[in-house]
Amino acid sequence: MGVVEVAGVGMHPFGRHPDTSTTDMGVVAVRAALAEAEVGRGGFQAAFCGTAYGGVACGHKVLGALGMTGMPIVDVEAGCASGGAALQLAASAISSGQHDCVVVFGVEKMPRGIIRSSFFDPWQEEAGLAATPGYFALRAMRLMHTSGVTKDHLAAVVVKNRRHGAENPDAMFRSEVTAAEVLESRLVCEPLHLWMLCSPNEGAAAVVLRAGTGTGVRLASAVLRSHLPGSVLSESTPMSGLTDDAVVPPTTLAARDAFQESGLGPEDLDVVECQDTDAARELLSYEELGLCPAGGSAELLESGATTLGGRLPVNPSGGLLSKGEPLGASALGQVVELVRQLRDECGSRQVPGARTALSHTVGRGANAGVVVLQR
Amino acid sequence: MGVVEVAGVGMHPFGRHPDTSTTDMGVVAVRAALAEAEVGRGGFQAAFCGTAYGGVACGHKVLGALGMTGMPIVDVEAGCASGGAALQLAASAISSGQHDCVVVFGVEKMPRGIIRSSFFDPWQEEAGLAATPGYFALRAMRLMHTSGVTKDHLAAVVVKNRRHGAENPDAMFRSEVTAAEVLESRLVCEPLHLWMLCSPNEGAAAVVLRAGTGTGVRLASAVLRSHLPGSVLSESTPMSGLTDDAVVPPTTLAARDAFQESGLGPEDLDVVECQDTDAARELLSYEELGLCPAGGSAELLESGATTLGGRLPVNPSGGLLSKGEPLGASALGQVVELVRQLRDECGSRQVPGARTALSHTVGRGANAGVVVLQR
Amino acid sequence: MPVRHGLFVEGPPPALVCGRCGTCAKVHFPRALLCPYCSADTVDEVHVRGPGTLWAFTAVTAPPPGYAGDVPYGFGVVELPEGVRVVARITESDPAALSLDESMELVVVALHTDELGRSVVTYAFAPGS
Amino acid sequence: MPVRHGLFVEGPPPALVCGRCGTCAKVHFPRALLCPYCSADTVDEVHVRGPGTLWAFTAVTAPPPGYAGDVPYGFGVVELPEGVRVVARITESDPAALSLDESMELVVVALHTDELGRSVVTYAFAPGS
Ligand SMILES: [Zn+2]
Ligand SMILES: [Zn+2]
Repeated sequence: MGVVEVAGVGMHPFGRHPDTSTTDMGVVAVRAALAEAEVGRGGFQAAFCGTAYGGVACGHKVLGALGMTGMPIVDVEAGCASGGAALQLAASAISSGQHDCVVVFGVEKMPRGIIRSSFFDPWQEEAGLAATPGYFALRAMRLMHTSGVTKDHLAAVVVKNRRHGAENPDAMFRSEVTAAEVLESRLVCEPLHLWMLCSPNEGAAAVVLRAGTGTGVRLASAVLRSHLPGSVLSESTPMSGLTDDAVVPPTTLAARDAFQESGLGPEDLDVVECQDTDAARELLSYEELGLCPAGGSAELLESGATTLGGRLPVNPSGGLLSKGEPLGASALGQVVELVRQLRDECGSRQVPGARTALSHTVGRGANAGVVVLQR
Repeated sequence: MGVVEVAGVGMHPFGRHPDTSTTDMGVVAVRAALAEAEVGRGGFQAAFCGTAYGGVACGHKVLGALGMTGMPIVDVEAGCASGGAALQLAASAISSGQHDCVVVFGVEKMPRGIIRSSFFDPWQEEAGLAATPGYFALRAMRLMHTSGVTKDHLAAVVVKNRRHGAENPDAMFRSEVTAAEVLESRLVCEPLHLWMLCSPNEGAAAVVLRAGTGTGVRLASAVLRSHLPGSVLSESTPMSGLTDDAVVPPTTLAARDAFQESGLGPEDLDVVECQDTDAARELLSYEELGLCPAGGSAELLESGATTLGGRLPVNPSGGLLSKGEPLGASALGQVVELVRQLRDECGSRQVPGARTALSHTVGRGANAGVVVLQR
Repeated sequence: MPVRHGLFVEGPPPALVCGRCGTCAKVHFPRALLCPYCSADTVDEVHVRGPGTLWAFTAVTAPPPGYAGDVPYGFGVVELPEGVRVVARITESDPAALSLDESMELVVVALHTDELGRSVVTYAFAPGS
Repeated sequence: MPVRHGLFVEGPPPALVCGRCGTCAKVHFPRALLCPYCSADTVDEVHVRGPGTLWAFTAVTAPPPGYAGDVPYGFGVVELPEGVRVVARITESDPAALSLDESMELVVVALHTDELGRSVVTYAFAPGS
């Protein structure tokens, strides 16, 4: 399989942009990525657009506004992992020799507040079982039970990511917070307080991939996996599961594949961006990705390893807790951050000497996407 | 590139199924296709689901209900060509050697009546410019001007396809109609009467692809292309275009690529399923696909060539005019029909001795998908 | 009236309408046509009555989309002896009054009154006696 | 008030606010930041007044989604001397009263009255004198 390199990245800042259309945000991100890659009209042979709420022909509108159509343009949806799915398809098209250069982007304008997903059936909504933060809370509670995680650890994740995000001009929240402030924010679903949950918002991110020589930033692996049945608290949100705690979660499936494909392991990583839809989800991701042993997430956090300056900074961008979550754009937002980290472009939030990076998203479906990048 | 063969196909009939969920329709189609292919759990390595209105995690729900998850599952949207896009991605994954077997399916439950698409901006709706059948009518009028098509020709397309559809148990409309009845149906937008327009509806279709030996039905090519700018009546529905009638339409781009990839030409085809969203769209497809010279569609229709029993039957399934159009499922519905034609399984609507077939969809975006199948 | 037919029987005693696979013997809820674990179509209907034990719990403090009942309400997962864990409303809406592994009884509770004046009910679990 | 700001000027005489690319010289409508034909960001605003010629026409007989005005109404494409074809409402709602290539004048027409009592207007073309 051929080498795939990241030729350029671009972002439209994540936040609330009532006067900017989905198309306009996409244009900003794609144009910036193409400029970095020095790729113009006719310079790429396919485009993939990740979006969940972008509507019919979302990707076409962006490329139409740019005056760059004609190639296949496909919109892909895989929940929080939509951008990861798009990246995987693009990388395959290049590594297989089908294309030389592919543009991947994600765009989203999320509805405000709790997302009314088409995911749930009407009876689930009527019975109060479409309570998205409730599921997050149940997962958090199980993690507290199995891994010694406390509410103080949950607050500490928020403090860490908001501190990181304060240094990121593309983040929505750019102020630091204290643990006390986090724990004083409104209780949404015990143990989760409002500031422990990311905000759905708006934004765009773009990545240009091309067949490469291995110089620059290389896409070592991009894997998408869905869940195996059996886990009652899976992101697939079943109404029942088995009394079986050994069901391998999709994040672990994807990470195993990505490590195998790239010939790397958790010990090789210098920097990670992972799914922090809520503070507990970040800690669970540590365990599911193999950044620590099962049950070891609280200890890893406490060690300071995952804070900027530590051994393996996680979410140096500030994570979704600082950036907010524009569903179709969030996975590519992580990739943009990591490419910039690997290029040593991140200034005050730079992970010094970072050479190997991993991004992780997981969400409705359930889908998990893992991307490994190397310089 | 490796040979890709169609290992199995399955359908949930197109129509109105108020008591059947999107997931349940998908299960019926996928289960039938897997059974034909003799593929069980663990027997395929990826799945692609084409849908426009299926909502978050549409494909996952189908495979979850089947107890078959774990592999990457990606929902793709490319308007009327969604199924074609899914098929193209699956075929690439196989021909490149990435996977041995991939399941592709399309599912849809369309809203009733004229589709309120997220495609148009609010001001276009408010100004009456989101008039989908109006655009079809303008295209029809131009075709009447350039190709000598009359309203009698438009009625004759409906008569032909409804006659074909009367023999198809998976079609929604299974009665023949007369030209007089078509022309007496309500005028929607001159020259288009109600019966000249397909009905948005519900259904599912599935195809199992695998790396093959070339025996059985072979997927010779699956191409997706988007439009080039300039044509004011392009399916990309711009508000303006150039005074330039030489802009190559996406259908022609996709057909040229598909013919080149398969080493075949229009003269090699035995049977075609093409986009007949309205009666004029079928005739325009004849010209854009190269089934006749530019301006020759009325003559080709009049010759009887495209009727069952003719030299090159078009839409032996009855087309969208008989089957209705469940957006994400319609392209794969064509492929299911053509595979059955190539296997000589179509009984009273069989094209005798058919060995080479082409399917074509085009729609919002604009996207055009062309698939070439051979036995 | 039940929030959906085929989810539970009202009793007394109430029971959850589950599926048990004739091939792999695993139990799932709500009952499906095909086994979500092994794809077999040999699913039998089994009525699961409990009691179970509380496996995870919280309280929902703001009404989620499409929900017209009261808040806060308890929300959790109960493990049943048939080898199945079920997502359910919990009658106790104060998490501090609940504890992991405590015994839970299946009950039927009112959600809201629909536009025709009918009480819409659903399954839930209550801390046991 | 206009159905959208920046689409047209009301005049008299009215004009369509188009973009003309400084790089490839092609004209587009509505005006965009980037040229939809060559991607250049050198787009100048040009006001296109017509008259034009009728290139395609029909009438819409049932209200499309989001439309609150009267039916039937004329709907078509008008070709303008600047090399641009524009989708527009046509003031004549009987296609039999129109013919291809006839001269068309740009006009501003009322669509409906909004919730604040304001008349919402848009651009349209009328058969010429
Ligand atoms: Zn089973
Ligand atoms: Zn230009």
